[in-house]
Amino acid sequence: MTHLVEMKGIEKRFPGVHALKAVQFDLKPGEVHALMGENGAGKSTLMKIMSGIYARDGGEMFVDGNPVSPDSPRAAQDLGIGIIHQELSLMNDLTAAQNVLIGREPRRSFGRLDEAALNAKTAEIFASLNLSMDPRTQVSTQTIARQQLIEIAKALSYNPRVLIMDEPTAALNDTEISELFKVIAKLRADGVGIVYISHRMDEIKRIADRVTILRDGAYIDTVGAAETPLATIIQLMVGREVTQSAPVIPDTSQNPVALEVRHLSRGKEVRDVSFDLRKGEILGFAGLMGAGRTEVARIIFGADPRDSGEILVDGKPVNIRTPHAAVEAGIGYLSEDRKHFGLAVDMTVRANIAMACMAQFTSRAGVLNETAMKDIADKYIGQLGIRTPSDVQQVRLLSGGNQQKVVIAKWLLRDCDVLIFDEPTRGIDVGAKSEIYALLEDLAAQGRAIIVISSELPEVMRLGHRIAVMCEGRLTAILPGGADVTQEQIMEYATQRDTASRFSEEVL
Amino acid sequence: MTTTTVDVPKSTLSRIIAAGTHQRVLAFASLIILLIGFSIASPNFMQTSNMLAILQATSVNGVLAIAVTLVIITGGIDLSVGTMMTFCAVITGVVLTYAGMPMIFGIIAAVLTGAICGACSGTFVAKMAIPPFIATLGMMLILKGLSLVISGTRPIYFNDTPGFSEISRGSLIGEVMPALPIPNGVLILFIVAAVAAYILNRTVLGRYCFALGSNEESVRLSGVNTDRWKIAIYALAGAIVGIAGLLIASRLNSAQPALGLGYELEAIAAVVIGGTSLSGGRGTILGSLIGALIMAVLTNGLRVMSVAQEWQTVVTGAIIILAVYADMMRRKKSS
Amino acid sequence: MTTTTVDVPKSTLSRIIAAGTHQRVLAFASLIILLIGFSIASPNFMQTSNMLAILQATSVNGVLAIAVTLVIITGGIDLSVGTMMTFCAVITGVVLTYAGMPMIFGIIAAVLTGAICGACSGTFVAKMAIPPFIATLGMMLILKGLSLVISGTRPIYFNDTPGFSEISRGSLIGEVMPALPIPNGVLILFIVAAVAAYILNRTVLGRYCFALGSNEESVRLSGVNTDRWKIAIYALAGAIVGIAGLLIASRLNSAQPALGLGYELEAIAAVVIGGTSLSGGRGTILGSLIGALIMAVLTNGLRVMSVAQEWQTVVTGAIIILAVYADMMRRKKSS
Amino acid sequence: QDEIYIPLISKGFQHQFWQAVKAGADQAADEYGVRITFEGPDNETMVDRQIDMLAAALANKPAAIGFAALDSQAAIPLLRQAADAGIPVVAFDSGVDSDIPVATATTDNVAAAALAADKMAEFLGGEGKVAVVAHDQTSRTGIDRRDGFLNQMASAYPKIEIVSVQYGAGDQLQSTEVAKAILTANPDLGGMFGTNEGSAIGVVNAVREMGSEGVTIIGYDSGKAQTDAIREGLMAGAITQNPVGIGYETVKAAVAAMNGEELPAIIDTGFYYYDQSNIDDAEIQAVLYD
Ligand SMILES: Nc1ncnc2c1ncn2[C@@H]1O[C@H](COP(=O)(O)OP(=O)(O)OP(=O)(O)O)[C@@H](O)[C@H]1O
Ligand SMILES: Nc1ncnc2c1ncn2[C@@H]1O[C@H](COP(=O)(O)OP(=O)(O)OP(=O)(O)O)[C@@H](O)[C@H]1O
Ligand SMILES: [Mg+2]
Ligand SMILES: [Mg+2]
Repeated sequence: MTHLVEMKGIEKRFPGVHALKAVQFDLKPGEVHALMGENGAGKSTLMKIMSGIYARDGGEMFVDGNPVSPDSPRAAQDLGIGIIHQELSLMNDLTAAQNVLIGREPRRSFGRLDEAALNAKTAEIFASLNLSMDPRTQVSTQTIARQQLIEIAKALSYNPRVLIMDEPTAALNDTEISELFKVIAKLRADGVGIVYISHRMDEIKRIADRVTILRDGAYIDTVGAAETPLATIIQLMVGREVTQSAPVIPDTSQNPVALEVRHLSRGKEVRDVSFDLRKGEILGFAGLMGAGRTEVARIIFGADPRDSGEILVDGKPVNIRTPHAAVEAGIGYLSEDRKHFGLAVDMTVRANIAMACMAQFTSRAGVLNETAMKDIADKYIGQLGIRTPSDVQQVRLLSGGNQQKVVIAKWLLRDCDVLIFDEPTRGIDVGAKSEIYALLEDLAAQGRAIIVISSELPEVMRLGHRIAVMCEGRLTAILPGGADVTQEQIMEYATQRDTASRFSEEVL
Repeated sequence: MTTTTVDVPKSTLSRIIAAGTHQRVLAFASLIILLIGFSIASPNFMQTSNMLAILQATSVNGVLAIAVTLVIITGGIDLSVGTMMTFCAVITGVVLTYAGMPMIFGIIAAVLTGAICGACSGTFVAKMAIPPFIATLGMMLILKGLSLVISGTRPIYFNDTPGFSEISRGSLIGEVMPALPIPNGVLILFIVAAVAAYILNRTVLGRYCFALGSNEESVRLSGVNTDRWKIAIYALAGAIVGIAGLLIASRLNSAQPALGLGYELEAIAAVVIGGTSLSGGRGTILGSLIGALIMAVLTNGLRVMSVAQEWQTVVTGAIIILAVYADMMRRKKSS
Repeated sequence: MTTTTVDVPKSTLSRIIAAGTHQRVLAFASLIILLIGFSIASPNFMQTSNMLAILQATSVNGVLAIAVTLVIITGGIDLSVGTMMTFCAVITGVVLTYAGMPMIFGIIAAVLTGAICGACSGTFVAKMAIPPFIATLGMMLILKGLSLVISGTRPIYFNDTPGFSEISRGSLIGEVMPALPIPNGVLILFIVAAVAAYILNRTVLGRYCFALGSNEESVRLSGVNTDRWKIAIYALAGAIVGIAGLLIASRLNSAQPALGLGYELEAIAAVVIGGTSLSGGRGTILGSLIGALIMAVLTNGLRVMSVAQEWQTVVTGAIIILAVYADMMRRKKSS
Repeated sequence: QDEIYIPLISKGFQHQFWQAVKAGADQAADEYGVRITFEGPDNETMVDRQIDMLAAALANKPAAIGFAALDSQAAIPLLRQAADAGIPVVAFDSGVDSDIPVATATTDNVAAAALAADKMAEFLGGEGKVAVVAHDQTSRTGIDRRDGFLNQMASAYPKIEIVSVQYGAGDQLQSTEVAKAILTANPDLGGMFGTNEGSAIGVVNAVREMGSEGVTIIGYDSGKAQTDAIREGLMAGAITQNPVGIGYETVKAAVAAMNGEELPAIIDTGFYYYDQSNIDDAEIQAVLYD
């Protein structure tokens, strides 16, 4: 049968990086073809070549058997190729609808916009995604999860024949993911070819037909998804076996309390949240999208003001109004949004890793000790397997997962007594994930108190010694971790809405 | 994707307002406070004639501020508006006085000249990837020089075109309502503002202004011909500058070739005071108008109070900072 | 986690250079082309005395450009440098001439005044969240007025402080090497540039300049006291402006209270011509220095060629655009 | 309010010349017991800013107005408004092309610059190369002084060659750079004329910094730097107007007009040439400022 898209011998070089080495890839109509590989393997680069953003250095590409070289996103669109990028690139000041239909606004005479039609059309697309969002909401007010959904809606609005999804679910929750999979199933039935990139291994089994594996920029193999065990795929990706150490939950109930949060409130987002965190403990935070977990963390960290409530560190009340004060008090926070809140992407890997600890590398006269910084950066590059030509590479040139590792390195270096990790493994490959889990467990064993917020339930359950569940700004439960808890239990609390909002829902 | 709590009606309303103006205009309060303050400080301030003088003084800077607003929303800047205004006035002078054509040609010449100059800046920015600051700085100097060359470093008077000075000085409204002799210049300012606001909020061009300022790369990746739109936006801004050229020429009944330098800073200041962000993506015409009014009221009020000139400058600086500070506070509270 | 392909030695070298200067300075080529062009056009251009005159002409604007570079790298802008320079000169005049103190106090006064003024701007920007454009526009006006008030709108002469005019006009180098009578003003410019470049590339303060300009929010969320650093950067820029104040006062042997407006635009232009981005996060001192030199060479060259004034302006505008365009092209090619 | 208020709208404010005019006006205001304000735009191109100042001044219902027009036509509607309201207008520094002003207190800049040309020619012995550093290309005073000088040279001294006319905006530093470029381009320059204080001092600075010799400098206006240069012998001489007199006569005429007295159309406040020989004369000292 003819391939929708076929790529052969694709080559791509960046300064200092041979990103793709004679890679081949093909896509049939109506299939979901997963593209797998470690962070920095070259997945996004290959897809950017397919969608006309990068020019290839060598190789051939065919659409419907005809040789093509899309030289712009527009040209790729004309070939029916659409892409959902790994990094969000929305126009923050515009509304959701204005973003979705940018460049294709319904017009009236003289270039006048038909805003009503614009919103209606977008509402339709949102409805097909089962997404409840006012098309008129401004994008910048939305969490990244919801922004990701807008990106998906935007890509769908082109009615592409080939849809590339580069880690669409990294920011999503299980419920949103299953909605997305329904959409994918529908598209597949319509004969659309889908390239699917994800580091969530379970998803591969759920939706992929075939899997192509890249390693170090080289093509490894293409296998059937159904007949290949996950372990084999992982081994092909990583080139070695990944051992999943079984989690051990230490007894921390006698440890002193490191962080105490009392009746924290802020508007509708956070309502009367109280919990304790002991030294040596990892507290997982679960909840649906917009449950308020990020907001709780930001308030504790002083990034957002609170309406009321108290925070105690080591039993003493602290008045934290700025992140600076928080860090001084021994609290660190890794943001869920690395691009906006985690990294200075134009700066080097080294500078970013050192950012939270500059004092450590500064002489009394204020002169920087670059050698010490380099040593530290190299240490973390090795430890976390950050794929970069050197420690002075600009972070923006790294692959998404490697950027995330840089943020993690920054906070590991800072070594705070209380560490809050918000979606720490977003976009990180399986191999690296288990390394990071081990690191977090190490830190806890050393007596650090850790909060892990994650939208991946298995991750929360894997790491959390206890699991806090939030719903609509309220802390609905703190459950025991490990084998004592099931996904169903967590979901029950995560959807335990209070009567007031249920009532208002019914009225509307 | 589960349904989440839906927003209450109140916020829907505010969202509609926000969508219309893209940002609430808070500078308005500062303007009112200034007006009240000056009325108390000086009995002569609140006369109709003085209010008209303030409006008249706002007209040129207001129109320039509107032009600059469009460019700033795209994330650019336009330093050439002052000398471009002069250049348009000089061309009008050439058409009307040197060539002796009828007035309408002079008007067309001004607007067209502005649009062409704007398109040039736009081309430098879009096609040659020159930073807007440099492209328009270059244009500023080029147009300044050309104004002097073309006019022979002499003012061009419009004495041969009776009625030309009516463009700004006459009062159509005053003819209908003698009690309210609002000069045409002010009327034109408000018409330009209304049209610009309409374009900004209701047309594709306006949409791309905001989009380009928000995330140009993403607009480009969506397959929009960003270069073409950028040139169009700069050209539109240029055409509006052409109108400012007409206004000032009419007000002075002459094209003053040396005038213009420094006007760009004042126009940009009005825009920023009005709440438009220099990093692009956000801004309102109404805000810029209010910004221009704040500057005019401030200057006029201090003069009417007979504050010594050196202190006028000090106080103006301080009040600009305070007004914007008050704004920031109110904006913070309201969010 | 395997290691990735290792880069070849050649690019390592270029990367080290890039890391040192944070960006290759390409404006240099434009400067050379200009120098060659003017030498051919006018036989008098390439004399030692004229080269010294160009350097001397660069000194004040160069120092201002260095100050502005720091602020622009943080993503801000400083419109107040021109009038702040004057203000510092006036304060020096008060200390030396009115109070009759020894010269060293005048020097300290200038630098300290600049630092304090800068810290004020910095506080407005950091603590009061006022956009840098407005905060420094306000300061510009305030300082302009205060210079006039303090000096009584009269120049303050330094006739009672013999040696004061040597700060800029004397030549320490010339005393050692009579063949190369480089004025002290130029020497000071290069020292300031070297120190600023060191601070920018080798100290925490410099690191935070770039970091703030790259992504302020992420720096804040790294637990850095961004407010304090921002104020420090503005204060440092102010101190450098104080040095410019000394240079100009020494060169004119007087503090001219009315001077200063317009110098900010020239300084910013030098910075942008030198390849520093107005959106922050990138920039070099060397670039700004070359930018200032390009402007000085251009002005001097056209004057030496006796080009008519109005055409000088036109040509300057065109060459600035071309120089930056050539830069963009070269930068594109090299990347 | 029974206080008599007379606003003076001038062409400038920060420059020494205008401050001296202000001083004269203040002096007259004291003597006649009136209150004055003195305002002017930042530079002499800002015609419309001056009009705004005039409008604000009229809002205060003044007894009379003093006005130094940047462009005499542009202000006519407002001046007419003043005349209609019975507010007498006294022009100063340069005239207004209209019959509205009751009097004009002014210097004949063309004649003054011609005198500068005569003196320059005298120093050069009637031949040589001369350059002009002017303060403005478009303002009335800039044009009058430049053209007064150039025309006199052209008509009376055919052997003197004008090699360059450039403009330094009256800014001392900029004028210095302009003059240095001129000196570079013309190593055999015989003389230079600076058309106002800033320009003249710029020329002096340039000659000092370049160490040029044999350049005769003629300046315009006064100010300490300029009088010092003359005493030192660096500057041959300068033209001075009588700025204090202009200010004084303007207010005096305004008061007289207010009281309905007859006034001469032109009050010529005169100009003088001064050099080392007469700088300390009482007559000259009276019109110098520093
Ligand atoms: N513009 C660029 N300049 C230099 N290097 C680049 C650039 N883009 C990508 N690279 C490098 O190419 C390699 C492949 O990157 P790519 O983004 O394709 O990885 P990926 O497989 O998508 O990884 P991830 O799972 O982390 O998203 C990485 O080593 C990355 O650092
Ligand atoms: N349905 C929604 N509509 C509008 N805003 C929402 C919605 N859901 C969440 N938000 C916004 O999200 C914020 C609270 O969510 P927060 O980011 O703290 O939740 P989270 O549990 O971390 O979820 P996420 O998985 O999205 O990060 C609030 O500021 C709220 O405005
Ligand atoms: Mg990727
Ligand atoms: Mg979150």
